[in-house]
Amino acid sequence: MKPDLKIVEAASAQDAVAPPAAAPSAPSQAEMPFAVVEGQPITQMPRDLYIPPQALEVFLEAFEGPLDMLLYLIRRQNLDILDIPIADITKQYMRYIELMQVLQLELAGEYLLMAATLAEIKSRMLLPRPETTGAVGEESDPRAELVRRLQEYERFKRAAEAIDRMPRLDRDTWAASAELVERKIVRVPPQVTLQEMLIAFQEVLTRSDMFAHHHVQREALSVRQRMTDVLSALAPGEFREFVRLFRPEEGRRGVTVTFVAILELLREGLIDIVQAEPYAPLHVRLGSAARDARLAAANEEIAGN
Amino acid sequence: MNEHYVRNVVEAALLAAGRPLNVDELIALFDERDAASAEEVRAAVTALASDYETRGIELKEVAGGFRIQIRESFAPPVSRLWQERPAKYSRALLETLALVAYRQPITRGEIEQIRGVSVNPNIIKTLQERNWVRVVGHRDVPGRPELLGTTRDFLDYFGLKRLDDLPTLAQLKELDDLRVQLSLPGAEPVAPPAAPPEAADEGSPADTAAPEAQELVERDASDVAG
Amino acid sequence: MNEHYVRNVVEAALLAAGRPLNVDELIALFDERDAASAEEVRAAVTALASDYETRGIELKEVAGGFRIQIRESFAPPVSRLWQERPAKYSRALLETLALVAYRQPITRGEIEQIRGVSVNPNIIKTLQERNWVRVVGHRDVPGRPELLGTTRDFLDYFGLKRLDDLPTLAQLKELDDLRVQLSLPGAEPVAPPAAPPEAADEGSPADTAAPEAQELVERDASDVAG
Repeated sequence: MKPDLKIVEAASAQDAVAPPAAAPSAPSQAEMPFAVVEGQPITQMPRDLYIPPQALEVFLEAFEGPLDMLLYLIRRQNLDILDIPIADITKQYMRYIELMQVLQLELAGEYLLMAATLAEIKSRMLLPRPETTGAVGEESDPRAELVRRLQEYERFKRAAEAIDRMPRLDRDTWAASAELVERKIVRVPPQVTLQEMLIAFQEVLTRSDMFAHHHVQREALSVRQRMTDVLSALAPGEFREFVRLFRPEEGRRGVTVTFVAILELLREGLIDIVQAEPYAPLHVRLGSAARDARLAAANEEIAGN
Repeated sequence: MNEHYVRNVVEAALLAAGRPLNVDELIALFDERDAASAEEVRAAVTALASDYETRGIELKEVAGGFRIQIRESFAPPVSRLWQERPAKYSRALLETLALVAYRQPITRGEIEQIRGVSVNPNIIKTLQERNWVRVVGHRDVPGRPELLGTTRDFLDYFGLKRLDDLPTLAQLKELDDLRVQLSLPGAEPVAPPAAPPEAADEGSPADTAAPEAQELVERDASDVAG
Repeated sequence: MNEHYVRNVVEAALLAAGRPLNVDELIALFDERDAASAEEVRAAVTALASDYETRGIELKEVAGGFRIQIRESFAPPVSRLWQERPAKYSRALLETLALVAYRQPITRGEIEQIRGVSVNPNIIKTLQERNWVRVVGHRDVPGRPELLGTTRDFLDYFGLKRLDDLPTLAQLKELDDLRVQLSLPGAEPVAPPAAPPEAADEGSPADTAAPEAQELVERDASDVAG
């Protein structure tokens, strides 16, 4: 094989058949120092290795496409990416491609396309170009587009390496967790605003034409509430002194409200008012219907226990 | 072995493992150079356990070994992580609640009569569970239906001192649009303490749906933007 | 709220959640009666972070919120918990991920253009299955190709708070910045006669280049050495 087919391996000889991916990507501090001045390598200590044909396929797999391979060729010779000796690189690139084809390796179309691109650049480089004043503009360099693509690709190749080095979960760190043995079910009740409820009420009123009833309109809500309060104050089967239902500290208005509430409850048959004899104190108890129901409920409870 | 190092490794491993670890597994964390004995590992476990005594976590020995777990008394707040998103009450529920408030004591049948549709028993149940509505008696008619009234909790939740603070029907009638007219006499339509901010726009379905959609949008954006 | 209680609840919740929790989620752990403010929650997080400083765990803020995780220096012993080695990702996958991360929103075609090879659909699928990458829209060109972007899970997985925390992408060296001489076959790259003063150093990239070029050169050296 020709020297061009040597590939500079940082690894030892027995690693030659191992995926050469290690060569482009894994930096090794031990192999570190060699620098380049004017394209001339100063210190060069790497072991050159021939690629055994069976390893070539692995070699090819180590590249992420023609840009990656081209970058590798440039980097391994420490060439300035901004000043690629296009003829040399093209020659080397073509040798690899030819060899791969001889070995009948399946070659992605992108590799052949790159070969054509390189050949085209090479031929354009041969053409005379008009002298411009001083520096030559980027546009007139046939390599410009290729260089731009190589640089762009290299940026993301390096970014990928940087991402791979970033500490990540399940490799460099793990989320700390502790067992919650018994999870309590927490249900959050919906929130309601008064306004929401009033809007709902307004709508139901509109639908039911309750507005039409005068008595409803005039009815004080305090009476309604007091009706509820009086009912709940009465225990089943128990008489309660009528006067005890009133709270004088509420004043005249409160007493009136309670009185109206009691009358309304009486009218609806929800309470009974009894008097043992004339002028005896009045007593209030739950109306027969309410009383029976409550007693039944109480009995059920007892039976249930 | 450094006692603190052993303890730190044991703690980190127990928190990373996601399963209980026994003494052998804990010993195996240390390589030959930094070998830790069973005694050292046990001492580390004991030290951690006492370290956690004042905390929301505890170190427990279970069948598979040692495990760091959430202390049972901390289960209620921690469980809130998985709490269901509060749903919204249906219009039917709100109407029922309003009718109980304004027309109490009232039976389910009477509510149905006014609303013109049957009342789902779950609505009454929900209102009772919330402790806003309770049975205050029974009406003296066949079937002795339950009479429903509102509770003290109901008044407290809506920031009312008494039922009278609710606007009268006449006032309600005058308020053509409650959505616009916000201040009601006596009853300030103030959102309860924990009410979500969107409550001010209540009543317009498009508005009520918006916050969730908004949040979704925001999440999407943050996903992209990082 | 009792400061210790808040800290204990926050710690327990972070350990129980199985995902990062943000301040709002932490506040929501406390009910109305035991409400904790954002300041209290933040103070608790800070206290925990400093509490962990001497330990094998640390409190890290990532895109999704706060997370308690194993300190990187404790990875060697802790990784012994698992037999299999952590998943390695191919260069193709990482390069694709890098392009999505730095160039989002980006189409598959645009990725292929930069990488110079076609992208295996399995790579995109894997990235989506890991929930690192997702479709964020479609480019308004024929075929309406999918636009890809990274997710919050991606940031969380790599311990980032936001995309800006990704390592800075190397700058492109401009071809004419360095006044590269057209080299005809066989010709040495010599500075043109009319070249400005700095051209005298041509050929030694380290001298001519701006800081970012310097970085590239250093990287080149290590690359070649590898």
